[in-house]
Amino acid sequence: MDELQEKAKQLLEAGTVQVVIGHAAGRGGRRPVFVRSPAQAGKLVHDDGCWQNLATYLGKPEVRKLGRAAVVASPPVLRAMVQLGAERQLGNDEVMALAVVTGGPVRTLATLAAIEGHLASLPDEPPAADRTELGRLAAMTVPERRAFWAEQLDRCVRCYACRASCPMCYCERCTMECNRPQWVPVASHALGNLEYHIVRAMHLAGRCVQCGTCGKSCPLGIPVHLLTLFAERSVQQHFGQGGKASGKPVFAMSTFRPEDSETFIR
Amino acid sequence: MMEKVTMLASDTASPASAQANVFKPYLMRIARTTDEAPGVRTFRLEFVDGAEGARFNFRTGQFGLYSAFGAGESTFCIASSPTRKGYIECTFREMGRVTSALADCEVGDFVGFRGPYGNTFPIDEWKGKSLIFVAGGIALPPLRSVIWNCLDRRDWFGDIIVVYGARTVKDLVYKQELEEWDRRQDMKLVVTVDPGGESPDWKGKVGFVPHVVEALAPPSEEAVAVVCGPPIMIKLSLPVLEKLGFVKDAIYTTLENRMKCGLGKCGRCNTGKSYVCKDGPVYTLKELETLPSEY
Amino acid sequence: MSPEYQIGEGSLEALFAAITADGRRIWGPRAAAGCIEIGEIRSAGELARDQVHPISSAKAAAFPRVEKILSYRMDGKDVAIDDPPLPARPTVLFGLRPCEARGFCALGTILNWGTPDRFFNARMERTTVVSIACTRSDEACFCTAVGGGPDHPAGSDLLLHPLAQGGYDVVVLSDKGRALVALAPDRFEPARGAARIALAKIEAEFQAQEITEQLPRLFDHPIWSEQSLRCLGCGACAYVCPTCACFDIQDEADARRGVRLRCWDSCAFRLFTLHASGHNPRETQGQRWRQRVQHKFSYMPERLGVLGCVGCGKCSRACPVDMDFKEHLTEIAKFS
Amino acid sequence: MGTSVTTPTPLKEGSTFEPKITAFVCNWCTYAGADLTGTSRIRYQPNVRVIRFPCTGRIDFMLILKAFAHGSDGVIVSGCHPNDCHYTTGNYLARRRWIVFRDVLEFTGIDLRRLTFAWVSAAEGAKWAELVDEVTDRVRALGPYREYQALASAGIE
Repeated sequence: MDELQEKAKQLLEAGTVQVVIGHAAGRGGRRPVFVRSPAQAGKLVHDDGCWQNLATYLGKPEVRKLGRAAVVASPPVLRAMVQLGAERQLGNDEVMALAVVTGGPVRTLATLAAIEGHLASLPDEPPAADRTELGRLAAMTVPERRAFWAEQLDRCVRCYACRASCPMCYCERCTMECNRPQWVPVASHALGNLEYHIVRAMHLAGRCVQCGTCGKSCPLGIPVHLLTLFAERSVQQHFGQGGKASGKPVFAMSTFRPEDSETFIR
Repeated sequence: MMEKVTMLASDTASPASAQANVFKPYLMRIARTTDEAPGVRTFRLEFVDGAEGARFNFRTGQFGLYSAFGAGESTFCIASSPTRKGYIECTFREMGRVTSALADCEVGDFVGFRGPYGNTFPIDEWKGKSLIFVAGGIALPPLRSVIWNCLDRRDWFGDIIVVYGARTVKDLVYKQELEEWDRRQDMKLVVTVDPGGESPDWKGKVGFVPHVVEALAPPSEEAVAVVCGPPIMIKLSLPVLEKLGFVKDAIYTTLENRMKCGLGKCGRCNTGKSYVCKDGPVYTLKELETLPSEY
Repeated sequence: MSPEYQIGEGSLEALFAAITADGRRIWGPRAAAGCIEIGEIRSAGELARDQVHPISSAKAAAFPRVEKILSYRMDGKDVAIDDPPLPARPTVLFGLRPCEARGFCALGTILNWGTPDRFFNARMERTTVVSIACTRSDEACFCTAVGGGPDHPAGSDLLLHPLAQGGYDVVVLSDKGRALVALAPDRFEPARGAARIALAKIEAEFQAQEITEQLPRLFDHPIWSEQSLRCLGCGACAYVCPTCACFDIQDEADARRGVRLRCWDSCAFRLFTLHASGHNPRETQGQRWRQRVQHKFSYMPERLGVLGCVGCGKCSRACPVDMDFKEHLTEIAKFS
Repeated sequence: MGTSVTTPTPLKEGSTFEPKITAFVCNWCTYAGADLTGTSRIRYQPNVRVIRFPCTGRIDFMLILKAFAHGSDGVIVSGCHPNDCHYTTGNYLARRRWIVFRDVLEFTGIDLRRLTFAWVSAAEGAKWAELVDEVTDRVRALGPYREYQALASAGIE
């Protein structure tokens, strides 16, 4: 039994938590699993194949019903938990984290405050492959990017796997479902898809935890995560690193500084 | 055995080019509007194409999809009686995108209607029986069609009793008809409002519908009960009726699941093996008990 | 069924050219950003053939994700309703797996239940389905458990069997298939009994009948909430499914004109059944997951006489949290 | 919101395309400024349709996209100068959103030359006229924004 399994088992045995949310082996890859007895703790795995942001489950009524949870948490999961806490979706000691980094030690963090402290030493940035891809897109001309996104978004069927897998998309009623007036077209045509993905990026700007789960969840492999990552990067570049890198959440889009600067307003 | 690709209707019948567009509504003109209660309106709709109107038939209990052009379609029952020809009526509460667009319409405006869809109240089978109608709030419209239908065939039935309740006096719909029914000697109307919902000059009863029905104790022999209302009212009324001796297949209700097509295709109203738009919306309590409680 | 023809690998390009010259568009599996999807292909070279399944569904050829079912014009208070013209563009679906082709049977049955669906039928009348028998399968496949198989003919107009020497044996299954052969008659040679590549072996781990029998008594069982605990409630499974036909109807309009659109929808969405009052008959994900299974394996067989699942496993492959349909169904079938 | 805006009469010899410009402005500064332009009898091009909001902070970024989808060839968003907001901070909050929104639009490949942000105070009648003239000329040169308008019907079968 490895360290993760051991720690999960202890938490369950002690009754500290009633469920450990982690990843287990699935068909070919990894899948989220809800371990509810010490005997099942051996199912837990953590490696690079575990890409779902498990913080997404913390708000689901079906999961909340299971009792207090500990989440097997990579850095983006921890960031999501802190941000959820800041947005009043999660209480300070409501859930625990079993903080993991591939190949590193497992740390038990019992409160959001402890998670903030832990995060302070970790960089808040997207995975290297996504940074490369963002760079590639940034180097394109505007018409090239238009063509790139037109082709990609044309394939979107609006299954909302991106939204459903995102820990920060927890709204009970999403903008997509606001229909008085019909704000964003429901239909997965070109306009509906473009507006949906722009709205998603804007609503996640300053809140995105840079896990990339939305893109990996897309059944068609559309790199929708690049949009949210880009919006997040824009926020960080214009308004500073803020507190997120230090583990403290920020509300970049609901605050301002008088000295915010730009060059485009006439 | 070879499975066929396009089975049933299209396979034996015509090519697609000869098939009608089942989503095409009739164009209707609003002939009359009535404000029933806060946010609740009744439309009287006439067919713009008189020939379509002359061909149109429906039976009590059926529903249709009403279009507000520019906003979409919404599902309501046909609230008028099939014995009243030349128009249909619907009553709706302003709730969402379509109903608020409809609420903005005035006399003379055009709306769409497609239907009638669904099954009906089997009033032919009720001949010789007494009828008690139990309705709550905005759920009087589906019963209004059948009540008028039965009143227009008054000699078919024994006693006709209507128990109707709403949260407050303001929320009672069809106030003019309630007065008319109240004046009639050949039926009995009991109107009630929830405790606290009465106005100073309220002359009707105060109390919840199930309690009123229980106190009224209508005879259940050779009688049929028709119940329609919010889920909680239905839930509490059914045991009362059973206690009074109504058997499960003499108690009728209508379901109001969300629908988009009305044709059994879009999948929304599917509840167990039943499609409310095709097999319903009218169910007996006996039938209802065979369905999962997904309504 | 014995093959009438065989077609050489080298003749595919000419066949594609003949199809295109006839004014038909060709849809089939093609490579796209990190996956194989169904889309328009212009040459045989673009046709992807190594995958078990493309991720997206070919149903879009006859049941598009957004389709116009009505249009109207408004001028002040006046309204005029227009029937949209029937879709006219003929399509050849090339290189589907037999299970996906079979999906059109269920799809057509749902959409034509009671009243014919002219939009689906018009597209289907103009669609020719060429499927390729499976010589490979993966862990998500379970066609043999639901009455299909790697060379099941239902729903296909032509069925191709890969030959060891390259190229295909061609089984003609319908007049539409025959008409396609007639587009390039000299490219189809009489079948000579050349050695075929062996079909994929797909063990049936359950039989659909077992599920159908189990479902009524499992309705209130905790298995639904248990299996669906990790379900995120997205529509990926429904949107890649060859038989999922649930749809939404949406109007898009400005002050002068509007269209009424039929759009794909999914029973996995919370909003699918949500009433305007806020009441939701299927409030939990467990109830919605149960609906998906019950509908396909219990309600459809009883009401429509057809199973709502062809065992392609596309839903399992598309699911971001690995809701493995075969695994879940096996669990249900073996429940006692 | 509809597309029932009428095509204006061409102003210039030989030019057939006249752009439709939608301006989202705040009530307290830019709307008053545009009013001043009129009362000062300053002439400017009539291609702009002004939509008045209480504050720039109330101008949802989606409205800008809606304007393009419904036929605008160019969009102006304008309000009070920093420190002058009637509601103290609305324009500061709006500015943050504009900064990120412009970045996101550019990243998705939308032509930013069609979107102009400005501060026009109630005293700047002349600036409003200059702004509208400049935007109208630029968008006229760019031509109709068909690329975006075409999205509204693309993908419907």
